[in-house]
Amino acid sequence: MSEQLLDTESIEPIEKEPGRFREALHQLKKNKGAIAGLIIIAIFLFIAVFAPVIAPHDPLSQNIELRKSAPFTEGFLLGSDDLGRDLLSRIIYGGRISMIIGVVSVGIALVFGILIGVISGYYGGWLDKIIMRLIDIMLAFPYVLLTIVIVAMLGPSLTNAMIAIGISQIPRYVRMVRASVLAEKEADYVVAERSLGASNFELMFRSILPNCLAPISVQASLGVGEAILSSAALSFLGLGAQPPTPEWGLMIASSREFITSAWWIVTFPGIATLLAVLGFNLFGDGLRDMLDPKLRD
Amino acid sequence: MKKLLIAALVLLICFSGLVFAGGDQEEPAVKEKAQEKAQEKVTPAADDKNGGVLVFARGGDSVGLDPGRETDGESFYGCTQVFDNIVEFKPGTTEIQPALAESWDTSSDGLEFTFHLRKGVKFHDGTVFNADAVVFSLGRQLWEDHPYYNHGPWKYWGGMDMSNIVKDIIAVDNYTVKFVLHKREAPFIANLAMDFAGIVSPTAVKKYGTDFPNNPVGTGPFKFVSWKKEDSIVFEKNKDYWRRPAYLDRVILKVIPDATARYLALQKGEVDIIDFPSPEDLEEMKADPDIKVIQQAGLNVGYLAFNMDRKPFGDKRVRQALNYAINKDEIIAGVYGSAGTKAKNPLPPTMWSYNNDIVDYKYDPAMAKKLLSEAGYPDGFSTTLWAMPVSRPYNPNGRKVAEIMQAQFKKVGVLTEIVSYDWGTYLEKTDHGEHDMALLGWTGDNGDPDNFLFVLLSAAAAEIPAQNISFWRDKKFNDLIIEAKETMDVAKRTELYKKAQVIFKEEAPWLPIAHSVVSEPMMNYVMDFKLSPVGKRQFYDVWLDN
Amino acid sequence: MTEELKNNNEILLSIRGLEVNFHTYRGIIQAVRSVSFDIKKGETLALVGESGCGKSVTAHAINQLIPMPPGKIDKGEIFFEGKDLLKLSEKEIRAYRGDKISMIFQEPMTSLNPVFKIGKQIADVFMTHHKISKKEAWDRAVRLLELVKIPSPASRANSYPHQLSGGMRQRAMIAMALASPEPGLMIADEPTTALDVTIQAQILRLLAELKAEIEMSVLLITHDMGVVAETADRVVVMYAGRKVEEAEVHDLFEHPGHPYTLGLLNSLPSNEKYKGQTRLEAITGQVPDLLTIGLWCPFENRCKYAKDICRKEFPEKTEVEPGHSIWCHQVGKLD
Amino acid sequence: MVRFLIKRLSLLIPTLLGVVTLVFFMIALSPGDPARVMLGERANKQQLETLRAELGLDQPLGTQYGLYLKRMVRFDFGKSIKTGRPVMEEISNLYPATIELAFFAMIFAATIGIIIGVLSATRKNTWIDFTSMVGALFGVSMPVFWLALVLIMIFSVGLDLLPTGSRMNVRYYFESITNFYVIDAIILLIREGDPKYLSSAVKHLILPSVALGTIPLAIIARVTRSSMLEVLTQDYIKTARSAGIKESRVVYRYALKNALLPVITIIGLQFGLLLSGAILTETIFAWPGLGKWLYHAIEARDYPAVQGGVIIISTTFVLINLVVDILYTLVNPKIRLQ
Repeated sequence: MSEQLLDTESIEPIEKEPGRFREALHQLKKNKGAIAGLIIIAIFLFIAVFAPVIAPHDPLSQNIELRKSAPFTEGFLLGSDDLGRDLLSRIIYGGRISMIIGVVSVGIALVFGILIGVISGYYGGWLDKIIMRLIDIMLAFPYVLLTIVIVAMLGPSLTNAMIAIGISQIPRYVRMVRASVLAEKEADYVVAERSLGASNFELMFRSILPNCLAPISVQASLGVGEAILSSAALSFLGLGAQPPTPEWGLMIASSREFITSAWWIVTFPGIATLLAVLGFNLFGDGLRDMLDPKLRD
Repeated sequence: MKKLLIAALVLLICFSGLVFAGGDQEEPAVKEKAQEKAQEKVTPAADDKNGGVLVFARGGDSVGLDPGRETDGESFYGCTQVFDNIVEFKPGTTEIQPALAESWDTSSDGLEFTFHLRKGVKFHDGTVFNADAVVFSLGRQLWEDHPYYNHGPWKYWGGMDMSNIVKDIIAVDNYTVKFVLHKREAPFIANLAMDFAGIVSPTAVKKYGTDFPNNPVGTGPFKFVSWKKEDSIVFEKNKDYWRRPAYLDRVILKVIPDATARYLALQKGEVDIIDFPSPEDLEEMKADPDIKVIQQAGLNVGYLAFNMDRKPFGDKRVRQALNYAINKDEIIAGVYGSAGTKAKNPLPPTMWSYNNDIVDYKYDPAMAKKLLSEAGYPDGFSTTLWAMPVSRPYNPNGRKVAEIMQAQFKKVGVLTEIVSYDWGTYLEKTDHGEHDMALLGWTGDNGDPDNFLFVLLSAAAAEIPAQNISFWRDKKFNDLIIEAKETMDVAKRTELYKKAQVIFKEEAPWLPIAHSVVSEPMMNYVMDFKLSPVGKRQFYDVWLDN
Repeated sequence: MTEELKNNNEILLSIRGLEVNFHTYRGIIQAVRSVSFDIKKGETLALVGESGCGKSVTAHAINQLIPMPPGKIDKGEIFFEGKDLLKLSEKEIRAYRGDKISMIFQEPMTSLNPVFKIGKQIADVFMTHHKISKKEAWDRAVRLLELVKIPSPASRANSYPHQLSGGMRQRAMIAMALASPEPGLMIADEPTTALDVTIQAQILRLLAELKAEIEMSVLLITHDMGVVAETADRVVVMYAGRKVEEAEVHDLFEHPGHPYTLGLLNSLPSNEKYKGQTRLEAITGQVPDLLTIGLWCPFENRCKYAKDICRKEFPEKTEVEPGHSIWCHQVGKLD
Repeated sequence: MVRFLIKRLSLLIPTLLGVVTLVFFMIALSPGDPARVMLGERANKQQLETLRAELGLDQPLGTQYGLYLKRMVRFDFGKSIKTGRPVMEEISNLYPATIELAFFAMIFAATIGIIIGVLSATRKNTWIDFTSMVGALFGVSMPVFWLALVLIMIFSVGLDLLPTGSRMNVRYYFESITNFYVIDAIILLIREGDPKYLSSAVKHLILPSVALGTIPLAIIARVTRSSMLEVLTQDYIKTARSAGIKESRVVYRYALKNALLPVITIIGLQFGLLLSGAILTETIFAWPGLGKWLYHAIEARDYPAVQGGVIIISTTFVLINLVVDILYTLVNPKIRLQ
């Protein structure tokens, strides 16, 4: 609904503007996507935290005789994998690992991304130029290969995979933060605060940064989904999680050959990955619609 | 703008329309052949086997097609079609039989071998096969001053340590070649049957130079036609082959990296034979009426090596205890399926001098615990278990084997952490002894026991970068295999190798796991394909029956 | 009522008891509350009031360009040449838009499509309403640009909006609004607000000339009393969604009846009573929130003459003189 | 415009130089030695030394890097350690296959993506909007290798409509001219009038393009939707509507042309990602592309091959973005005529 029609400038709010939080909550209710996303994320968080309690079996205990038993056979709600381990428990523990992967790698990307972005945007000059060249190089570098090369350097393991994914996601945050810092830097309130003696640090992190939080939070939530997929791809190539860790990507990768003989071993982790990533993307999308005034109802 | 969108949509629709209207029937080679043969009589007469195109689907592309230069099996699949050796393995066995050399005789001191070459044989480029070609093909790998020495590196020649074995190669006359050795080497003849000793056309090497690996010219049953990298290599029948020409008109080596995708392609008849099927699909394949699976015990062994230079693996009781702790049946069932047999010796059962009266360590966790406490580890110890990241002929899934072993070791108190690196790093670290326990294996090259016992377990092989990754240096064992290396009498060598295997069982530097059975699923109409223990894929005798 | 309108062909547009509400998540905003007025053929009616008084919404209700939802025309009729536009289907009302009822907007910078040539956009309007060839539509467009006095119209037609000045763009938009053989009503929504004074005068003079050439009525929406004085024939004053006064332009300026109109005129610097004075008189207080507005006179909280009656109900219409009516309980009692 | 081009091209060189240096030292510093990989289990001491010497791997890193740069200047990207063939020759065999797959995946992704984006924008918050956006999100959230296998299972093995993989029916023997099979097939169609090559080439492209195209499709749909929503609130849309122009014309001509500007940038970016991101699709569909080859090169620590591959992909990536920027200025007159 366009603003022009309503001459909104005339409807000055009479009583105090409703609290920002209540406002955001209200917006959230309006946005079906964000709610659905939030629910899915909440479920996965719950599963991740209470994995030991929920999981019917120990995800690592093998039972070769009962290998590849179909779903809903006694004891195995979703069937067992090729070493006779309970698929449901492995998916539940896998959820915990994927959550950690998503949060840690996006965390790395956010911290460094924002830091570099703010500094490069705020100070500008030759520092900015160098950083931008570096970012161009990392962006020109094919994303998948960047993670592979980093993991090749650090050696294949889950933590190294997280670091690699984190590093390869840094450029997008740097670019985004730098763009909004450049825009905000010239804003009047910044000039005003500077004239009141605010230090560079305060200006950068207390006044300018909060204004760029909207796009960052959207990108972060989409980034978590992407991180989970990237770690699955790395495991598929043998560079991510190492056996016997029940990480979804590794579960799919190592059971690819059963797609004909025991379809469930590949399919259920696939669906789990799909849902988790979908949850974050839905929430991310909903967040964007909410925070972008033009798209607001 | 809308026009652009509609145009793109139309593009998509007309493509799919075209696809289903197009004249392309994906029918397999057989039908094409059927139209040709329709009018001929029913029972396949001799010449009736001729004709047809065979598509062989494999996991990876060849690196190069110069037999001397490469080491990967995929390259040798290509070289086998194009090149012959002076001597060769009898198809399906490891016995040696004459090929380009009709006969040969050995000097009394065993240091000279004289080969009498076949006459009237031509290379694919029409040039004559003679002694000079033999001297050229092997000499370029021996003499550093040879004009084509730098076209190497000649990896396999080095791998078999041939420079320390062969002193000189002389063309006595146009059809006689004499090899002079430094020392007596029993497996020497078998080495000459290996791929790296394939006879290349000197004229072609001079013509193509470093591009020869892309344009191989030999005397073999098939001529090289074309190579689309990472996709397919095409060979066609060599009509004037010195033996009966091959039946097939054409052989295509097709790359399909994913084992499941290979099986799906076979099911749809897009390909005729697939290599390295995934063990999981074997049962289903055997059940499929249109598909037959030819199997043969592989000349290979997959093992877990204990690094004896590291505590506690120096103590024999610990190594024996770990042997008792593993239930090999579970590993075979979980990983190899019907494509694997339990291993007890370092040699595969199909190898001559295999000592079958050795009794394997049975699965006995109680005994394992007893031995461990005797050795001073009543409640076990923790260590690392290295698993190779890639699928190998002797072990289709290293990581899964490690997972099963981890669970079984845990039952006797031995806690293991599974460690893995990419293939290059894994090999480098294991042969520098950075591991505690590591999974590895070996595929035989020339069908000679020395190729297993000396190469993998000799004291010489324990120098870093070691192939003996147990770093097992046992004087008695070592003396036996060196003596066997130098006697020519097969019966004497068998006796020595059997004694060596007894010592191996007692000292247990390894935990032998399995010999994988090589399985080759193919369509029913593919006839007379034989698997070769040394891993060759020969299509010379193959013909298509429909 | 409609028979009288049909035969009286003098009235082009007649709005009867129009009510427009916006159902937003914070409640219902009563933007327009039972507003009625007529526009005769060839007449320029000015709809005046502070921003947010509902003048723009009223205008957009005529060619139904209010986005529905959240907007909704709850009551009222809009007769155009005797036909009630609110009863028409989407397809039928679209036939009116750009043909009989055209519109120009306030912000010339953004009201023209940046990626299409000016000539193309105008020709498009021609082709929408009449089956004519592209070539002919282009020629007509160039002629229209000439009509609105844009120098070298042929080359201007080939250029893009960002290559023109604000004034030029406003002229182009006027040309687009005239791109139909018999323009009935042009709705000008604050056409000069975004322009500086000199350009403003040129545009107003252009509108006057066009009106003379083509028998066209204009509904001028503005908050600038100066513009009203210069171009309007009749004036309707609106406040907080309500019509508070309607009069010929001279009567309104000579003897305004409604306290709000009085306040508006008093706050004009050009008003002769300010000779020598420095401070301008402003109307104290604020416009009531349309969410919680009641049925009483909306101006009561800012009206010097407000009495109890004003706080209870909305005053009836009193016709002070022919054509000059006021909605106020204290008519005539203002000192 | 020319000045703009020169500036962008001049930026290209430092970026690529940076990429080369980054790759060289990252691979060089990572453990694992190419000679080992080549020799596999059978490497012994003496043999490793000779091989490393022959490949020049025993020289200090500095000299290797210097030597490498010197050759780079003469466009000699060196020889692949694994095959001993010039790296450029290896890449030129595989590059067309990767480009062809990425191109068709992009046509699929862009066409369907834009249509979904526009539909859901014009019917905001209706069930169409919600299902298409969630559907698009499914595309992004699905692991590619899993989708690829499922597609094969259904369309190839199940319905027997499409082949399981590779670029052309392996039994068709034809001299590839440009190594872009669709183009070659069209040439053959013209020359020999035989449609089977084209039909086979297209049939082999469908499943891989769909599998590879799902992620870009989802992203394009979402970007189109938000861009359309923003454009539809602009004043010139209101002007067009007030001029009585048909709603479909307003949406598909007036709004879409403006909305597509940011979408073009995204399409350029996504196309670049497809060049190297297709490792998994190439593996499962037996597609002889650059992605899979490059991954194996990294695994085999084959520096020259990795560098050659990464340079080609990065250069293409940067050139595509340059083309996109130029296209952007062409479409958007405001920037073009500055």
